[in-house]
Amino acid sequence: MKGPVDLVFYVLAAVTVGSAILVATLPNIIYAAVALLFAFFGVAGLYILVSADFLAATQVLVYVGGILVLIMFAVFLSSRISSVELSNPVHFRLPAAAICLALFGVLAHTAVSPAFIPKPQVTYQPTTAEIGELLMTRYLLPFEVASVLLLAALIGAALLSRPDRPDIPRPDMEEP
Amino acid sequence: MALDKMLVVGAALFCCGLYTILTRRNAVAVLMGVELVLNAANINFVAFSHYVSRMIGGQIFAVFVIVLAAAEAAVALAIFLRLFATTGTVEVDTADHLRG
Amino acid sequence: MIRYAYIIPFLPLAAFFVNIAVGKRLPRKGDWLSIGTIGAGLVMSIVIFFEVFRIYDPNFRYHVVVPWLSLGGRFVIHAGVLIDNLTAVMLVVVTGVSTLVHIFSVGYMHGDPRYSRYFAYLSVFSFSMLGLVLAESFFFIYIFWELVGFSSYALIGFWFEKKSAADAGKKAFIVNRVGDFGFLIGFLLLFATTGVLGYDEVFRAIGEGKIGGTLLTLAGIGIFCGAIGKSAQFPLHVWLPDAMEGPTPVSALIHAATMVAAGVYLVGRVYPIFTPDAFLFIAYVGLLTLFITGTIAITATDIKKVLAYSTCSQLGYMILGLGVGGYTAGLAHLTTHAAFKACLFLGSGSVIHAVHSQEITEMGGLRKKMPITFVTFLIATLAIAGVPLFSGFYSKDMILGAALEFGLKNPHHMILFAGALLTAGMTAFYMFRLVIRTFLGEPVDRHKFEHAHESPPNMWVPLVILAGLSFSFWYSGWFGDLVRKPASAIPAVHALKATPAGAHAVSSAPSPEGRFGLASGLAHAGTPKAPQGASGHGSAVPPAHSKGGHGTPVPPAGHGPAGGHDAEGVGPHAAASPDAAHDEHLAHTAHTWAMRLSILFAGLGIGLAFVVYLFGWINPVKVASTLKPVHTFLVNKWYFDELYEATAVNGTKALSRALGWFDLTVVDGLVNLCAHLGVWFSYLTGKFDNYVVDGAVNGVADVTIGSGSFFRRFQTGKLYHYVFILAGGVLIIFLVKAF
Amino acid sequence: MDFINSHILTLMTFLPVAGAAIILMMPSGRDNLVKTIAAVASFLPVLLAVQLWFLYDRTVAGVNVASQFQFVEHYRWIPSINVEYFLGADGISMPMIMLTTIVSFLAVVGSWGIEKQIKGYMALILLLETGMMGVFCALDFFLFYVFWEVMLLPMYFLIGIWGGPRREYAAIKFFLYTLLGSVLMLLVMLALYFNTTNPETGGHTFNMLHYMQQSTHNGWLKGFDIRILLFLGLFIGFAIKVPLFPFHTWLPDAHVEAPTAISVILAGILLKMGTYGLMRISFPMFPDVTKWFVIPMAVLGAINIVYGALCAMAQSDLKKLVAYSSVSHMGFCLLGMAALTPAGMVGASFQMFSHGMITSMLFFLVGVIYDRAHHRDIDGFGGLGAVVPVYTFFITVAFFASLGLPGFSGFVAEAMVFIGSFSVFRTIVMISASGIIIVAAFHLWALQRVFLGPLNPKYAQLEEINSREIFCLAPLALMTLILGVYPMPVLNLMSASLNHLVDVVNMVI
Repeated sequence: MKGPVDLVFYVLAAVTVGSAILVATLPNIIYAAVALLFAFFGVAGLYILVSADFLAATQVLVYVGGILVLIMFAVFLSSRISSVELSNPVHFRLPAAAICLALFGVLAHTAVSPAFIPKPQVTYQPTTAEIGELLMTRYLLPFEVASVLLLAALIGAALLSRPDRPDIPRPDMEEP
Repeated sequence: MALDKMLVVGAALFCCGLYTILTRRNAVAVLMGVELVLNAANINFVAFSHYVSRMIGGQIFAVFVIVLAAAEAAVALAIFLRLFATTGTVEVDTADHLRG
Repeated sequence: MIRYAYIIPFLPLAAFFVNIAVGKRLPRKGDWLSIGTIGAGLVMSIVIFFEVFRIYDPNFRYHVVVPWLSLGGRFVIHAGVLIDNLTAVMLVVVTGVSTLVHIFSVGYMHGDPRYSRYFAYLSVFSFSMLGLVLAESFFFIYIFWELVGFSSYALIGFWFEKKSAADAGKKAFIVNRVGDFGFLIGFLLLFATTGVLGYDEVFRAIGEGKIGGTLLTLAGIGIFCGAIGKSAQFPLHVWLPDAMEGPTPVSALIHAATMVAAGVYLVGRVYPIFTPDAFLFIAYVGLLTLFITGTIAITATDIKKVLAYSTCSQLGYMILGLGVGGYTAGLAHLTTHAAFKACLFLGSGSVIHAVHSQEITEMGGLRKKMPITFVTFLIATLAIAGVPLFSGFYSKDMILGAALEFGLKNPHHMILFAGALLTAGMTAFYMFRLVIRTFLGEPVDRHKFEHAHESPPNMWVPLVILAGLSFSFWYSGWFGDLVRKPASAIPAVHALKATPAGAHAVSSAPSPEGRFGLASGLAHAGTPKAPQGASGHGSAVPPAHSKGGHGTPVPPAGHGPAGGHDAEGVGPHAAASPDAAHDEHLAHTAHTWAMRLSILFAGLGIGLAFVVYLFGWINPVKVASTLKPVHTFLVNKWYFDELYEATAVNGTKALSRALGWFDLTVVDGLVNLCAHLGVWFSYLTGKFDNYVVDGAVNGVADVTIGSGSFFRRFQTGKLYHYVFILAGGVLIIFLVKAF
Repeated sequence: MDFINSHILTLMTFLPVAGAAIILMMPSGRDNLVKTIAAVASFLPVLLAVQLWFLYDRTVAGVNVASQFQFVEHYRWIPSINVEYFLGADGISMPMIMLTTIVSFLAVVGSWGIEKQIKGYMALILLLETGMMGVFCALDFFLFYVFWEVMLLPMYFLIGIWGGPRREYAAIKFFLYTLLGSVLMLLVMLALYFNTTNPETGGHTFNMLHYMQQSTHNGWLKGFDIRILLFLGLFIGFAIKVPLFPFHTWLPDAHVEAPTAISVILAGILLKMGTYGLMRISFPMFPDVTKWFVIPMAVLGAINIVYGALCAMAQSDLKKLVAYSSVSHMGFCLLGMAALTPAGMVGASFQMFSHGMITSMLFFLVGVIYDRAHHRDIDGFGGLGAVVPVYTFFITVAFFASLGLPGFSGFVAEAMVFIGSFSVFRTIVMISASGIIIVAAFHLWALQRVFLGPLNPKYAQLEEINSREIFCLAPLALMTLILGVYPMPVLNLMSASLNHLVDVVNMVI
């Protein structure tokens, strides 16, 4: 069923993959971050195509709103010395390119191989209620564990990023 | 809009993420690569859940991945800040004290 | 008394043990004990002799046996006593001479520090000699054979301080042992084939053909080797002259009368076992001995050495006599020789005792100082020279007769008679040389002459007795009758071209109680009576007893085993067959010619001696110088001593040194080599253990470290390296799964 | 009294070791007490031996017939591997038992001159006597082997500690050499053990008599060549002990370095172990192989005789000379045994007994002169005959007994060996008979260089032999003479059994 859905898919795919390539190749880190932004949006779009609307929403909310902002902060904080280091030094490119292309080739080959039998097309249905119900019933345990994990991460990140205060005995973070 | 195209896109994302991790010397950039790889995984989850199993288990899993990604990014960036505070740079290569 | 004959040897044995143990503490140091025991032996022997004499039967035989050693019946050795005419005579000879020598020794050995031990040794010698004479089996005669050898060793080496005496004793024993080795092989051969040891049993077994031909000849020669060793015959005669180192009475007893005669006695005792070839061997050994020692005696200057060589020579005569079939001749000569040679030795003993020197060159003219010794010495010399009327002539003439007869029958063996005749002349020559240089002529050494004195009675009495026994009337006649040649035990003897005729035993007037006195000596010389029955080999014909009626019935059957196939005429008198007549004629001519020739040669010898030494017409020194090489050759005793020294003695010593060295270095070396190999091998395993096993352990350690350091390089600390490897791993897994 | 009679062999074997135990408990200072205890401990077996002599029944021959053994003691010792404490005596071991008790007692008395650690010395010598007695009485191969090793150990220490200058070398050499032999024996023992089943118990057994029964049927040990192997193993083990030609070099060293009494025991008894072993074990168990191996044995015997005699002649040390003469005499034993005739076998066994007497006497005498002159070099002496007449008398008796003069037991043994073996090996015996000349030569030559000839001034004051030494020598000399004149008392002991043994080996029975 050629038509508008495939077209949208191809556009979204092109945006995602292109921005991903930009993230990998742009020397400047800031530009890379922006490219990442577009990549996240492309992925969210793909979710919608696959009727995973709740997921698209969380994607946009968490990834773009949360993680990307964090990265931006990190980039700005870590480049206090305004210098050319903002640029994103690159090394080890050749072997990395080789291994990535090889892996892409292999993965694509398996993806295309007829091992998977796709189900016939199903119309879109909203999934949020179902997800909410499932989270509270079958997947209650991972949900709770995830919340504990987030709490630990929260405390950990806060503890790690506190500025040094000599009066509070902190575990000795050994100088480099 | 078949399953195989979704998987190819996932693979492409995964490889770009991997390439970023391997080539970037800046810790934050490496983190970005990690995020790309996680998204690639999510695409696969969702694609399979949609095209193969007709159950939305895959999507729930993707949700959890996103949650974890957030936690992970937070902790990673805290470490990088601490690293930056102690060593003055964020380059991945300098933190190689744990070498053999 | 014959039943108690076995006691005779044990008397001296008892004296030996007593003297050895407590001899010193006995009164007169125990010499009376020895003399007493041997004297008792003499009395008993004489009684036995007359008992046997009264029976007057050539086949008299008293044989009693008791089992001595038995292994549960499967193997038995008997001990026993065998007395026949020969034994009776020998008993008297041995005990008689022994007693006289004992008496003589009292004077001669007076004042010797080991006086009692000397008499002990004399007693043990007498025991062994008597045992030898009485033995009835090869085993026991071998035992006494060696015991006699031991006692002669002890007596020769009596004054052992002198190295030469010790050497002489050792030499005597070893040379005797060489002879005994042959004797042992001989009687072992006999035992191995016949399974028995006693004389009669062996003779019977040979008769049954259990052993014969060359093996029997070998056994015979083996046993004769014993005689060669003991009677100092040709190859083994070297010990007798050296044996003169012993005291002179010892020489008189052992090396003149008894022991050396043991060999002749042995040949006589086992006469039937010898095959014709063995007889030839015996005859030629006898010839060689008498000739060689005869020549050496001519040049000897030591009085005892001359007598020693003359003994060897006379023994050669006896052996020759036995060899050529003159059984009675040989044994008669043994008996007569015992008497006059003992007299000569004791005479020389009294001379030495008086002059304290043995070299005849230093003596001379002693007849004035020592008349009795001179007279007895002269009588004995006349006897040995073979002058008629004396015992020597009687027995030596018999031997020459037998030799001539044998020669006539086997012309190619005429050398036997020729050699014997020539040496008879030589004997007369050197004996009279000795008498002249010692007693007649002018004294050479005034000092010694002054000191010379006649020996005390206990020394010259035995001399007189022995001299008395040197007259032929004692022996002529009865000896021939009693001691007859036993028939040979060999069944089918292939007679030589002319078997040594048996009719040799010249026996004159038979009757013992017949005419004694000088006449009989001459009478018998004249006409050999009717020849005895030809008891040639193999004939079972009993030796015909001489004619003339001495009345005692002579049992016809000879003891020899039946089965002689070519038995000539059976009846004692019926010498019917022409062969026997021819033999008788032959024997008759042989003896007359032998007698005439021997008187001629004896006369020549005596004359030559007087010419050379008394009248001085021929200067001995000039003769010696002209025949320089011969003279030195003879003076050095044909270089036998040197020959044996170089070959046998030094050979064995060198061989033993070589083996000693071989044993020490090679065999021991091998053992030590094993030890060193063991040590070296353990060193090797030590090293191996160090480097290889330990090395392996260290190797493992090194490998781990090496690999550790190798992989360490991968932990670069660079994050991207790890991710790269991670990705590489995933890729490889994918590829592996795919293909 | 009947307890003693029924356990006489055990008593005789273990009395000495009991004495040794008592000695070890003695305070060290009391030498005389130790010596007396040792003497008593070794004299009691002599009394028991006399008792044994009267109890022994001469008509019964018990070579391989269990019922015919006398003084049998048969108890289970190690049930798990069927080892039995099995003692017994027959014609083969009786003379050896008598010899052991007598010579050991005389050796103990003879070693009263030892000063160094007399306690240890006496204890070891008594232990040695137990070992020897055990070997001669044991009828169980395991027990035999145990006693064989027990006998070996004290010997090593006795030579090693109380010996002469090169004692360690000699002791080690002796020990290792004999051990090599016993290792071979051990291997054969195991082979036999695993191939025989005890008829009663059905399990494996060490009982020698069962081996002998098995030997009759030829299936045993899987064939003839295996049996040859086993026989040769045993033969080498025993040949070392005899000692036979190639394996004899330990003997001169051991003798030269051993103290007097020890070399008396070594020569007097230990050398007989080899020939006894052959008679007790090799011959009855492998009759067919024995018959096959007869010629080499005779040849070895002949070599021993002639080679030993010649080597003896080359020696300058008196003790080495006597040692080599022992080699020569033991050659006679082997020649006699190889003949497999009654006369030969009895001659060999009688030679073992008489040689035990004669060499003991010889070694005592050499010891006497060594104690006085402190050296044994033959050429160092000269003309001692005049100075020490009594000693000279004894050594003349010993030397003439040793060279086989009739009237001594040596001659009877040699004559019987010759008579027994001549019909079987004619040329070999002729060669061995030539040995008697060489034996006579070296004996007389030695006697002359030491005792005859001009007196060596150095020994003008040599002291005469004392009464203790005479006490040791006189019985030996007397027995040699008595057995030489009338050998039946000892021959009676052995003739029944040895005739039986000869029949067994000739496979007549």
